Amino acid sequence: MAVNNSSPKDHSATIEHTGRGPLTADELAALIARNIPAGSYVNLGIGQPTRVADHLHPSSGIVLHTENGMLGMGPAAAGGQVDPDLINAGKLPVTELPGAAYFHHADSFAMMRGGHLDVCVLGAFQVSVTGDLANWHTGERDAIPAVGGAMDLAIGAKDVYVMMTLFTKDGAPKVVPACTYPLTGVRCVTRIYTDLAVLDVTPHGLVARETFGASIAELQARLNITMDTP
Amino acid sequence: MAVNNSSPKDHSATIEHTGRGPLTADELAALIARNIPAGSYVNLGIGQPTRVADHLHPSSGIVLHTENGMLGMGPAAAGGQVDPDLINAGKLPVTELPGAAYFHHADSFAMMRGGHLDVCVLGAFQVSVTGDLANWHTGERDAIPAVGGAMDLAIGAKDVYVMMTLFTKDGAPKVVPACTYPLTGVRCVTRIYTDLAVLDVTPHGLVARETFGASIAELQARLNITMDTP
Amino acid sequence: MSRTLVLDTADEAVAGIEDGSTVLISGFGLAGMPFDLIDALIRQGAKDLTIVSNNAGNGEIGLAALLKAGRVRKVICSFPRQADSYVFDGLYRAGKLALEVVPQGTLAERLRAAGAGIGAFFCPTGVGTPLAEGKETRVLGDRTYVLEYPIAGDVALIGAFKGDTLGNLVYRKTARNFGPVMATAARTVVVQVNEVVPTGSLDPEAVITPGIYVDRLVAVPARRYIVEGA
Amino acid sequence: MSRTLVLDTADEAVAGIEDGSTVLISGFGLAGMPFDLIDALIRQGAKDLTIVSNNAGNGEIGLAALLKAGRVRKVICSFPRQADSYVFDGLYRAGKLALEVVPQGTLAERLRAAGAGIGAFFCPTGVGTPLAEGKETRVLGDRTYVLEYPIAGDVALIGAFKGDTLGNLVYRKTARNFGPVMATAARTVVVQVNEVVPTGSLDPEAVITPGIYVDRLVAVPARRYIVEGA
Repeated sequence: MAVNNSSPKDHSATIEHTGRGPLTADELAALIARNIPAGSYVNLGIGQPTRVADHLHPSSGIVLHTENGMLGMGPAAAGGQVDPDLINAGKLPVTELPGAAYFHHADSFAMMRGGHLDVCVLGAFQVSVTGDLANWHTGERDAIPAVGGAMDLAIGAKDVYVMMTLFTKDGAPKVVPACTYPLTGVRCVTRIYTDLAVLDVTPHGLVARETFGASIAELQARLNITMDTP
Repeated sequence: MAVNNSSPKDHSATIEHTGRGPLTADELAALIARNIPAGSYVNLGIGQPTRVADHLHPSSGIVLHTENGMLGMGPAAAGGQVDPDLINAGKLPVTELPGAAYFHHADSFAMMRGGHLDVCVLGAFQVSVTGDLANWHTGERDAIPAVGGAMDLAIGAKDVYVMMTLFTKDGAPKVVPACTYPLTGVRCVTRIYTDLAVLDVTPHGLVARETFGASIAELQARLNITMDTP
Repeated sequence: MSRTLVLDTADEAVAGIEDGSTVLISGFGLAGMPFDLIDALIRQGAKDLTIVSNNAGNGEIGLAALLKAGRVRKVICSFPRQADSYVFDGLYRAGKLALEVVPQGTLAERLRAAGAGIGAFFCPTGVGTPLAEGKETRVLGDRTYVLEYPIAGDVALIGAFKGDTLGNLVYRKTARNFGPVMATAARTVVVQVNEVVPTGSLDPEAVITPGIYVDRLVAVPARRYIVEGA
Repeated sequence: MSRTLVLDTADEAVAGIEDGSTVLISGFGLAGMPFDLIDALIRQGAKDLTIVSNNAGNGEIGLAALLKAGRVRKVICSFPRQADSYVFDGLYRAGKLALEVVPQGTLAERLRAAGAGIGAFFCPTGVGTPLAEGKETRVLGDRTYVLEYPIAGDVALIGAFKGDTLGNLVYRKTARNFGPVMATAARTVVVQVNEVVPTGSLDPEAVITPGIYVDRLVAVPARRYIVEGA
């Protein structure tokens, strides 16, 4: 994990790490882990966001929530640790840390909907410049719809971080003026973590905090979106 | 406890126990206790209804609910049994039976409001012929209003039994065409247990099941209310 | 004499479930799924069922087996699409199965509402998304909410850990999930546990589902099902 | 590093409570009342408070002492009238205290709604009574409901039994009452326990209030308060 801080443009403005390539998925996970305040209660969505857990230091006191009824979730279970009654939201076997607590689904989602989680980290298909999130359905007519807890997470946490690549494999922007995929939540995303940039969603539009392997100017041009600087 | 069954008028109709006096409070409590089906979950209101507990046989499997968060409430605590953390809805010290369970107030009243209790027994100032209940406020302008769990109990249990005298000390009827005191609940009472008669509230009006020390005819005249027979 | 019947076999436990019933089935993936009760339900033969469950079955066991047997008309769930949900997928694509997708927390809360006697509630989840289309909305404070209605079951089939002879239940780790809310939300609640223990042997402070909610209880051998991925 | 602060004194625990705050206070009668936190709040000096609690104080201790000190502008409760609630009675009759009476279960559910992110809910309790006057009603199915809104606190003061250093709480018997819902419903949650235990020493299956809800925790000596009657 080595973020190249060699070419910061301005200490109080966007930091452009142009002297390096885009972040790997692992580097992105580590960056997010570093940015989560110590002592936070955090839900990590299924898929990529799960990786953030690998970079959390126990000393941070960060407590993980899994919406299927647990606070104090530990790392993935292996071998003899595997207990079919102890799984995460992705239905993979996990472990329990000291100080864990179990609760039922209505209580778990009351915790989420009631705004008690500090941060959730979600994957996304698209995020709009106003923070609309599309991450549950690609809009294909024959797709089987399956939302799970995505909509609850989107509107529930105090801070909703999205973790994704900035462009699809085909090069299409995933940060867009308005989502074309079915929405998960409206104006819910507070920060967008991508391989190429970290963007804050503010009432005044997107604010670029850092870029990786690209300048703000390049990204604005590729996305055809105007960004502000901090 | 001796209910005089010597003068039943008709086995399939109202049983008029005219050869005896009105029921004492203790006899009334015993009668209610006998009529609660075995295995029922029951809430006994503050005051007179609490006496019903003294007449429940352990073999009946009746489980008592107290709205301050407990199922499996046992008899009043005495001496060294007194635990300030273990009280009933009247805030008097009680005991815990094997198989008890504790829960918080929202869960306790969800249990009640959701219709899971089989029977509650409540005191009353007035009950109307359609089952409206007035038991929380006498309507005096300078009285301090205090409802507690009365309204929740009134609308919650599957069967709401009222336990009271049929007339006030001044001789005013407590079963009335329409309540003049502020209501606790609308059309919620299913049966009225009094010293002089047991009345069912049905969609067709009051049905007298039993009378004690008075005939139906006398009671109808005193109450100025028409009753049906079973 | 408890109101809860402790039965010898899963077949007795599911007796009498009628065609056309709405059946709540606990579990998140395989954790907490009442396999033995579902297998018994397949033998029992009820058809045209509406199933309410978080997922729509895995492989060909549990809920998937019930679907495969052709007994289900409609599934209400949050996440039907899983790696091994091919039975559901096939029936759905063939038009043989209706589907209502509900956000996971809204599903839990609608079940809770049914159990708690709440007529409807304004929920912030899903506002502005396809899952809120056509639903009543209201702005309260600075937020928009959508009106959601209770989901009640005719029957609930629940997997728990231990139960006492009064029907008090405890669960195990994240297998708790939907069990406690579903136990409040159905007219007839059927529970399988790994062990029925004497009344008085569960800690009253740690009972999760009080016996008042449990109609039928059956002990079945613990089954070490296979953990799946998302 | 937990987000929950374990403090040495009740005075530190209540520091910063502002004039005009809405303060949720747990307890049913004396059971579960946070005496030491209330005494500290009196010393702290915040005034013009709105208090949400089931009762309105007993004798001259706890909530009654706070009322007597003249710090309270309004009380929201279900049952202000008790045998020894003379402090409340006097202030109320002198017009020095506003009162909102809420049915007990509705009070608990409105607190839960605040904690669970529910915007409002249709409740069957109190329909047709003076406590529903002026409120929006709706017929759903065959029943009439009244629309009830959340009650959120700026601060909650809660009495629990034990807490671990992460803030996980367990309660004791019927002293649990309003604690768990109030812990979800305030911006700052302050809890007194008889003992702070090491994280990992509470059974994760039996934690009633997970640490996510607890901001400040202080151990105080157990106090054997006197049990009162209704």
